[in-house]
Amino acid sequence: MIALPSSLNANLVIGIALLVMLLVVAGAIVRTRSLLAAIILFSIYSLVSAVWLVVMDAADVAFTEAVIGAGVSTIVLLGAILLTRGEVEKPGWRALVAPALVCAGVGGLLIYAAAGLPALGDPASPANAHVGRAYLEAAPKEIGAPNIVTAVLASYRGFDTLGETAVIFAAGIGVALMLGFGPHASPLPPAATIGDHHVVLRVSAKFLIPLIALFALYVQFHGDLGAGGGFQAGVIMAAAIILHALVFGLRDTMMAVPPRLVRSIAALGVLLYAGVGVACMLNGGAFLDYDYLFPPAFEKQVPGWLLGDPEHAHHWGQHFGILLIELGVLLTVAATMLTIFYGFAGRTVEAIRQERGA
Amino acid sequence: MISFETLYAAAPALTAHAPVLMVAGPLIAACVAALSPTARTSWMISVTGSMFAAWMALAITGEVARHGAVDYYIGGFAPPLGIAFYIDGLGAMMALLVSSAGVMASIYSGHSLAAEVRAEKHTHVQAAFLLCQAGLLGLVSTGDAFNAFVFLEVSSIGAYALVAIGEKRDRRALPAAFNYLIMGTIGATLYVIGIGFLYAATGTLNMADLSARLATLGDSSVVQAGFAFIVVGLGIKAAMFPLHGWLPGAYSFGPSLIVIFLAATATKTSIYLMARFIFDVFPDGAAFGRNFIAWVLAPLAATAAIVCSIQATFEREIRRILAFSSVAQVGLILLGLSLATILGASAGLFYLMAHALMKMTLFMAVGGLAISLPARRLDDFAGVARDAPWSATAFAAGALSLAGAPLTLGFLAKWRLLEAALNAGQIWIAATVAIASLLTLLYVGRMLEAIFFRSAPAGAPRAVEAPVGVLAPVLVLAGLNIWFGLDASLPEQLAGAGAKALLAGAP
Amino acid sequence: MTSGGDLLIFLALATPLFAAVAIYAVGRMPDVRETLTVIASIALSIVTISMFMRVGAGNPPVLTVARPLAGLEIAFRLEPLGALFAVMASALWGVNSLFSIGYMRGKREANQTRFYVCFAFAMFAVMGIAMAANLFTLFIFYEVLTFSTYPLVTHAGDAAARRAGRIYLATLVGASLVLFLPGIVGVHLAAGSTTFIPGGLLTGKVNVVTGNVLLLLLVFGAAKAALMPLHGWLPAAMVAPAPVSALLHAVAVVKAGAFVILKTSAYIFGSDLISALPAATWLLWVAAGTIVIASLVAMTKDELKLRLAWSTVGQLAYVTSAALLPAAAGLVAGGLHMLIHAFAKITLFMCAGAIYVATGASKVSEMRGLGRSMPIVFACFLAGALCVVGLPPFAGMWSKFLLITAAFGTQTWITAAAMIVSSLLGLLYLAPVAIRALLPPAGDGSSGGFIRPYGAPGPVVAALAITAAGCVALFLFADAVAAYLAPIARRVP
Amino acid sequence: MSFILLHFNYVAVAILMMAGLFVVVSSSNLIKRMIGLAIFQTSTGLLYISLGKVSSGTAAITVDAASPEKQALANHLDPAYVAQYGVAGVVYSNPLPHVLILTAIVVGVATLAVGLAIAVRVREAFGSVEADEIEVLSRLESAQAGSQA
Repeated sequence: MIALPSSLNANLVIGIALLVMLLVVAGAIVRTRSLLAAIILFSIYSLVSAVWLVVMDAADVAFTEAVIGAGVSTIVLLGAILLTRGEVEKPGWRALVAPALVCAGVGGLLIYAAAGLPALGDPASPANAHVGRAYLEAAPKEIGAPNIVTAVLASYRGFDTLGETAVIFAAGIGVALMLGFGPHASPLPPAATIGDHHVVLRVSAKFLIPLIALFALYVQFHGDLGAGGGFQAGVIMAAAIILHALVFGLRDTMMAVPPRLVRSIAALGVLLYAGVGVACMLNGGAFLDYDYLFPPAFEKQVPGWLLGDPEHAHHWGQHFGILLIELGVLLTVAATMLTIFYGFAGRTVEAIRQERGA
Repeated sequence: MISFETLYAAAPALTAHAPVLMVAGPLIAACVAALSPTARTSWMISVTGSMFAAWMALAITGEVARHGAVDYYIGGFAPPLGIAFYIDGLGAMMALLVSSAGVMASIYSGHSLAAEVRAEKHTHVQAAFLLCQAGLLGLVSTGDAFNAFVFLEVSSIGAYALVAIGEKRDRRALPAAFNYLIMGTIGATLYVIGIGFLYAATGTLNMADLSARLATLGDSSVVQAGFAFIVVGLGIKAAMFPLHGWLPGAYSFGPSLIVIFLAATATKTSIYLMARFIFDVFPDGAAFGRNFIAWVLAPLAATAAIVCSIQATFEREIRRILAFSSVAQVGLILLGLSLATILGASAGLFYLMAHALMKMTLFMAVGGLAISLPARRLDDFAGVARDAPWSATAFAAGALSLAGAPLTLGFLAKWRLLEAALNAGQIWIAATVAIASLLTLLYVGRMLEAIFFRSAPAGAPRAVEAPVGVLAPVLVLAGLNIWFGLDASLPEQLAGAGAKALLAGAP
Repeated sequence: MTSGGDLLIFLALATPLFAAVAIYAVGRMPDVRETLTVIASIALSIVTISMFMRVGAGNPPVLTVARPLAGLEIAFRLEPLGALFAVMASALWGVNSLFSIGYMRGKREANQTRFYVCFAFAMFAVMGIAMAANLFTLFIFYEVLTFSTYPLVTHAGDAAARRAGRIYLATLVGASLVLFLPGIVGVHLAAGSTTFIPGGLLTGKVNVVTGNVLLLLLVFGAAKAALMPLHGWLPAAMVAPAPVSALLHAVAVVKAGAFVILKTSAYIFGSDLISALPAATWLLWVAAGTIVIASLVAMTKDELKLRLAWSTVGQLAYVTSAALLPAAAGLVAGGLHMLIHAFAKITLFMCAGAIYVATGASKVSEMRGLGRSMPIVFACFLAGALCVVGLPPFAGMWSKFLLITAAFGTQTWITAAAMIVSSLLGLLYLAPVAIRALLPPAGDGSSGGFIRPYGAPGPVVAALAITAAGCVALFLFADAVAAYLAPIARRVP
Repeated sequence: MSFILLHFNYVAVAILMMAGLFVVVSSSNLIKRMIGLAIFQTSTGLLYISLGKVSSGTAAITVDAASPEKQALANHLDPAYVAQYGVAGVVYSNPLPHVLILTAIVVGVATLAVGLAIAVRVREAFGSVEADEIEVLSRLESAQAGSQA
């Protein structure tokens, strides 16, 4: 057993306390029969876990969990219950036997494995000693981005991130295919009348939206220095537009940012990302090898002081590569989040209209 | 005789990048398809993208045959830090299979999609299809365990939505797709948990590195649990009995484009990944691996082969018959692999290819008939052979192959499976194969009897022969079923190379 | 490629296949259709006879068609046994066609075109079986034969026929897939190929255990030979019309089964290996049991065709026994018996058909005195019956003589005893049918109720007379046939 | 005691996963099932992050070795510990699990969106989001298909 540095104990206690909260929330989600309550509890669950992630030094993940788990997921879930209604009925205990057995099996296996896992925080565990440590040592030299998570995400495992962007793109396509077309998804719902009375809301929204967009850009470009990056920025950017839709009505937003355009932007984002990869290839490197993003002859012309590090003019390609692909991620994520929002919100308007008509 | 080595050789510069181009090609094509203005252009892009991938797969296969396994370091980072592609004989075989299935499906979709999905959605449908294809191709070429998960999801998310749009014909597509999504996601998540445990035990995600490090570790609860989670997770994705619940619905109600593609590739790629883990990543020393094969994998596979064949016999809807048959055939493929000999693995892989070919033929032929015939049940297809003789003939070729009639690829596949089982001294596996073949004959007989020998009831809607664009790929595939039945040297070499790659050290 | 031998093989396969297509095409014109059938059978006979000659001259035709997997070929190569089988089947196809024309028209059967098409297909399969150069090719055509005869068995289309068809398919296909195919795969695995080699492919390549298993798989897997307990399909298939029974019993199906067993024994195992395998002895017991039981059951059957069917079960077991005797001489006797029994049994079935079409009588008890009105038919029946029993001057005597001699020679008492007992029983259940019919009718003689005014149709009588004559003719030429077959009993040099 | 404390994370994560999985497989309501799925996926992330935690580590954002932040971080740590497990004098937590889980979270939300979209269409097509009711309607449809002929 390793010697425990004193600071761990504080962290440990906070972590355990947060985990207990998570357990309580999860238990409440299992028990509740109200869907709305379940969704709110899920949102809380995400937020608490984001806090826990900060305690665990996973700032980037915490940020993402907060904007995606507590933000986007909650919005989508709320949209979904608006469109489906219905409450959960309590199933008889017989219906719970098989699920309980399945879960007990999985849980038993997990706990069996947990006994063999290294202690929390063990710096010598295989997980922390092998590749993870190698990144910490190599990334500052090879990539140059201070945020190692970004360096790994965008460069070492840039291909994973390309796949992930493709997943998001696929989700956008999926939601569009389900909800984005057809008679139920009229692209131009009637102008909302509710917002007209709320002058304060409108004015403050007009003020806030550019600020949110600006913050998104900050998160975007600050990604290789601190927590943040294309995903978080994309979601925040989408949030700005969603706010617009909430305050000024979906119709106005759809006029300003048409769904078709949004879907195209999602595709363009992935295209940009993959294009960077192909560009590297055309210049003689491997796919996504940003060192070859620019032709060597071109790169030689760049003065080393431009990046403040005469030794590593080399990083120029890595910097711009990461910047470009993060831009691709931003475009795809923002556009997809909007597509999803449009899909659910467009249906919502339709559903409400039907409800009133009926 | 077609020699494996003489397969296409591309320019060296292209061959060097072929592994990643094979994945990036369809991915880029997906974006372009989504951006394209009309349904027709998106179809052309889809065909082009798939063909490009197939071209690259062919180049890789040739390269692997000439020089052995291909490595490709993405981003220029050597593993275990970077993500590396690793394509050996097995990966090349799978890549060729997936990409050729993609070409066939995309050509076929030109006419079939119009009957099944509104034209405004076509650009997105083609985009999702291409993403699905890119995902599967990435899955079979990556050498990184976590990267495999990402590509599994790239392919799955597209597939879920594509199955769901089958609702235009049959609203039951929606719950089926939802079920597919839930099961698929549970499977993928279990896989991730398993990878997490392996990572905890070894600190790496690269499969080759994992294998090397696992060999130095003893059995630990973490490794065992990791193995269990990976196998169960992939088992769900591979529709391994009894985790196959999602498959019949998804295959029955989805639109033809995705169903033919999934039927030919989706479960197969998961089987591929599972085989990778069982035979490559977990070293032979891990005793529980052997026990697992002997006491869990083989019995379950045998049960699937028997039970699901029986279920198929009692189904009434033609696509459900084919779907249950798929689960049964997955069992046979796994039986071959579970022999854990070169002969067994190569028989299993041979069967895998044969099954992809015949199921694709069958689903395509049924899809072609369904364009004009709003029918689902077997009885509705009574006497179709008279109205649509070409489609019916193609169906018959696929069905005979499925039943293992001599002179078809299916027969050779069964032959090889039997041979491998007997060679390994596993009489009970040979017996299972024989009995499953007999059961297959029952439901194939039912289908052929309805289509060829029964006459349509008076007043029933009549089928019209499928359009040429649909018929051409179907007939090509039907012809291949027969051609390979007479000269199976090509699939045999692919399977042989795959098996050798899979069981590098085994007898 | 030498001297056109491959062309002969091609013709032997193409003639029936082409005939099937042509018959289907002209199905609406019965006269053309039936002329075509007869012409095809004559053409095929010419082809098979010239092949027969070539084999006799030591220049067998050879043809390789395809090689799907390494060591797995679709190839043809004639040898004496196959040549004999091919000639026999093609000749009997002609005779049976003649008979069918009379019978089918006389009975005004439905779906006649389908009958002729399937018949031609079955001949195609038989040619493939006879000429196959290896077990794999043989298996393919063996299955084609099963499926092409299935519509014939269910010809009547009623519930009983469908039930019989189900039993037929289930037994034959089931045995093929579960026993025969694994057996072939096993042979392939043990020897690296499935080619028929004089003296035995497996000689020196398998141990006793494997050899036992393979022998059991192959002998039971060839379920068309109707060895008990896989004999049930044969009596069940009696619901089919008489020409089909003739096809099943004499021309194609059961003969294919017997042929496969002979061929497997001669060319896959070889008599040396057979003598060394205990399974051969077990199988001899089974065959002996089959012989006796089948004869006993046959005695209890009043339905004539059923009685004949059980007789076939017994007679086939003779061939099986012959193939499994630990002496090479048994093979020649078995081949001869296959040929002679074919002629005898087709005569009997055609007689049964003639009686049925003329009088509607199908039970033995209804036939008393009928012989007075149809003397030729019953005389031929008697000839066939005595040939089966094995009395001179009918060819059956020779094959039985050789068989029993071989059994005594190898001290296989059980087989010898079973054959003798069954011959006596045969005398009791077959001969009386004809004799009683030829005797004056009992009592009022009311049983002679003809449903056709002029007795059996001409072609029917002509056909059965030809085969009955064949039974006598073979008595004279049996020696020549035995000499022709002698090479198959050769041992490994 | 310390063993339990230092493995509490894993046990908690296991329970959370079980809770999520239980909701997925036991609920009949499609929306509730998606919530369960989301919990199941999120808790997988917690497992990975637990694995990557290094005692007294800091988030994997490199700090200048001479900066006051670094001094503050290193001050109360055992120098031997830092020398052995630190990089350039600072102990960081493992960044790799963070990267993986970022990806997993995004995949999770993608699945959630598609799943909910399908659920909405299910409701439009069947008038219900209860799996058992849909099951009954589907069965009925299959049976009707059987009796039409």
